Amino acid sequence: MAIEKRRATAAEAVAGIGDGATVMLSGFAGAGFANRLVGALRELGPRNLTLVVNSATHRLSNTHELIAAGMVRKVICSAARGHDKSGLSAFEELYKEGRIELEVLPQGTFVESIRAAGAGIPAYFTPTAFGTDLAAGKEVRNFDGRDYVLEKSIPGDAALIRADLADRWGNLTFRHAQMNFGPAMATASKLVVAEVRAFSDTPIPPEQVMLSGVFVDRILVAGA
Amino acid sequence: MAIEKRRATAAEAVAGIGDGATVMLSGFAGAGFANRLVGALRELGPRNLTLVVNSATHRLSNTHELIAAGMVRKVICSAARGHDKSGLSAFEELYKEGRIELEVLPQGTFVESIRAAGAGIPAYFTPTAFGTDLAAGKEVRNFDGRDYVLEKSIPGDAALIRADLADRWGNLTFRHAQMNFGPAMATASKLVVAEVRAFSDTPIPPEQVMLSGVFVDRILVAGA
Amino acid sequence: MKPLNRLQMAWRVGQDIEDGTVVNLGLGMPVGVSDYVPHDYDVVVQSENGIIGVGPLASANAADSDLVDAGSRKVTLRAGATIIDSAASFAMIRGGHIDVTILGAFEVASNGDLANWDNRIPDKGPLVGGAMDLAASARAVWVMMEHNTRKGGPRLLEACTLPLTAVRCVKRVYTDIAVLSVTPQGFLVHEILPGISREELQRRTGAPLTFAPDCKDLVTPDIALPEA
Amino acid sequence: MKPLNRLQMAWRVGQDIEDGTVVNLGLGMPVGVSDYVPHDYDVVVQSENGIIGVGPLASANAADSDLVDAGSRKVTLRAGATIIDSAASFAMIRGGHIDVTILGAFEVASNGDLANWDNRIPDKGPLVGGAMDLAASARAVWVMMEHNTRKGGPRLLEACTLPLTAVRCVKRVYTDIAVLSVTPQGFLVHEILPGISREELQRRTGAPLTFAPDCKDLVTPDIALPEA
Repeated sequence: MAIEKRRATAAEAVAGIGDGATVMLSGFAGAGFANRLVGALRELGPRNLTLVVNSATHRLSNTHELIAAGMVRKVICSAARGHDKSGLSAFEELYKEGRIELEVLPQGTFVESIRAAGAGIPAYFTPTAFGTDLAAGKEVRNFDGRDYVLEKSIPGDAALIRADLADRWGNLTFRHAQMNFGPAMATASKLVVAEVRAFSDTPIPPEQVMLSGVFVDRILVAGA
Repeated sequence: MAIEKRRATAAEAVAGIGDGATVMLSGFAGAGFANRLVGALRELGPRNLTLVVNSATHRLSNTHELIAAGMVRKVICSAARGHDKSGLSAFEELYKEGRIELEVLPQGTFVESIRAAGAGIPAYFTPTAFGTDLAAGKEVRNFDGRDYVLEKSIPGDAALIRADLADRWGNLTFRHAQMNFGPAMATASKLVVAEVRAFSDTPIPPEQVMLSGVFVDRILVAGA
Repeated sequence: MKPLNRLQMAWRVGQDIEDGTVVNLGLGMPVGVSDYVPHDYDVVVQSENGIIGVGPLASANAADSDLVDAGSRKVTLRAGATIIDSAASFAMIRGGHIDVTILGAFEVASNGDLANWDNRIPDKGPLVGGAMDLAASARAVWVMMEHNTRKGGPRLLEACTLPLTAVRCVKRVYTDIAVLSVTPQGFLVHEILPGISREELQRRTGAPLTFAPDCKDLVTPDIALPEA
Repeated sequence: MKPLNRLQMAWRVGQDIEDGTVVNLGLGMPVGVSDYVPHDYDVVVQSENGIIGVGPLASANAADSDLVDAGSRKVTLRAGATIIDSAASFAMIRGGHIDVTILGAFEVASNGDLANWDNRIPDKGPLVGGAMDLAASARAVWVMMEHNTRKGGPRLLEACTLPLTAVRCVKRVYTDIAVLSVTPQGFLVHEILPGISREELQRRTGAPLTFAPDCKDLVTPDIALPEA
């Protein structure tokens, strides 16, 4: 029986993501959002989600739709500020009212903690944020004369990531800066769904694969 | 003034590696040894080196020549056993006599500690080696019911790595399993020298680069 | 009946590999297992030097000294393969992405402790390689080893006497005369070589055995070892 | 003379970028610096979303929504560029592989403390991005900011009043009226805009200033801002 990770519909691709899940969403600076899958997750409608996403508010991502729909209990991110001059983002409205939890991390800590979860490392020391409000309450230790903060890994129940090309083993390529958080999130989550531009009927050549299919469970071919 | 990282001779490529340096050597299982550079290092002849190399004794690497020449004070590795049935390796002879120091690490810890040094992480927790002799004296901590060992990063003064193709920015590609420890060692060392099969006069296409030239200081074109 | 030879042991383990899984095969006997996985299965063989999707050994004229597995064998790549660096490879291992690792061993204890890296040969340097990472973090650790030492002593013990590779990690043990699992109550026997009684198996084992209700004969095809 | 506009500030910083270095340019004013690096220099511009070797902005017909920098600007790649994932990009940053990062700021203290991420706008969510990683780990942190707030208050202080980004990290400050470095003895002035006296500069600064023996005029070409 051959491995075949393609799913026919976005609904099938996100099936099983349930209430209380920690869901990771790729994308940064306008590239790499799996918006088709995010839309399907909104249709599915699980509640009390924790989102792990670089920005709670990026205008080109559909993250805000999950938040506006009241499906999100908590956001772990490095940016939670809307750029819309005309008002507050969906996140900010709920945040102002104390109806959504927020954990802000420096972007490097955010992604290293995700990578750590995928790499079997429960905690690590980093120089980032030492002496700042974002290190408040965290353990500090000095190594060779410099102070570091202990940070914990961030594991996910599901990751919805965007890529360019997939083959039936789930191997992926990424276009340009589309890559960003996708590979790390894929290693850190139990269920990994990739929304791709196109499917390759032949195996992606070994040296062109950017993320091994070992980390990918389901593929949705969504076009450009 | 254009960046040009090529060096004309192996001697120029390793120049400046001095007494007491910590030198990382890539290579595993027969692939990825920078033997031309290792030979040049032996000619250069610095003393009291600490070698960071997966195997102290692999028959296809020239690591043993540095050890036999008495240049090495300490080896950090995951394998220090010769396979030569006819006798002991150069390392084992010195080890038996107590004339060389040895630090053995599980291979995953070995390379994660190198990666950590290159990534600004001074220490991290790993499940590997918990409850074994290789964790003796190391800090142990429980996270979510499982026990982990605290491991420290391993920075290098120099790394001698083998790759396939280089361009003038120092961007590299690797052939097959030649890659192994090279990328991590390159991020962890102050002076990084790559011995390559061939030089590309045009930039290596962005999506084919396997290690950014940001991590590479010198290139020796050594042929196949 | 004769105890299984190493190829028959590999065959027996191969029957338990599931389709679609990611497996890592230790040096020595375990690498032989991939020859006995059903041909229509998509099994991804990971080698800790970074190959994700090891194929059969390379023919002499296709052998490439850069395309080797962690045991320095010249191999091929399977369709769908890729190659990553060692840091990424061990991140994959330590992160729990390997479904099954099959390792050789000197000793296994009834609580699942594994000793497979240091058999205390005088003067020889230590060699741990990736064994500790695999044993600590693969989702399942299966051991493949002869039931007894060359001198006839037990390798399945109440507590290991040799330095440990990892604690409480072994789930199954395939020997030349039995198939066992490690349970909270200790070793549970699932299959015994015909001709060996439960009493004899117990005598040759250094820890108490329990026998599964459906315990059956350990049967494999005849597979001849290659001429030396 | 008029204070420098943001393009003149970028020009001034650009004069101090050395050939062959790896630089990261913060959002806002700092990204403009790359326009003023000598054309024959090989400077690698790193963007924390993973681009190693950002080139000029893309023309309208070459713009690609997947080829963006950390500020969502559609860019091109320079010769010798490559793209890595975010975990690798921040490993590069945190590992000390960025020679210089140029950041905007709200406040800089005379011990080098930097505050550039939280200016306490009511109701707005926090936004830290990669600033803390860059400030903590780039080999050199240079700040580019107006010397005073819109209300005329000082941004160069004995101690920051806003939440810190990193401690003791800033090496140089380029403002619209001066160029300063941060030394163990506090702010040292290297250049002052002609027409501003040392006394006036001190009045507009919230920490004691020392003047370098070779302190000179801050002079840039005329560079007009684009029409709004």
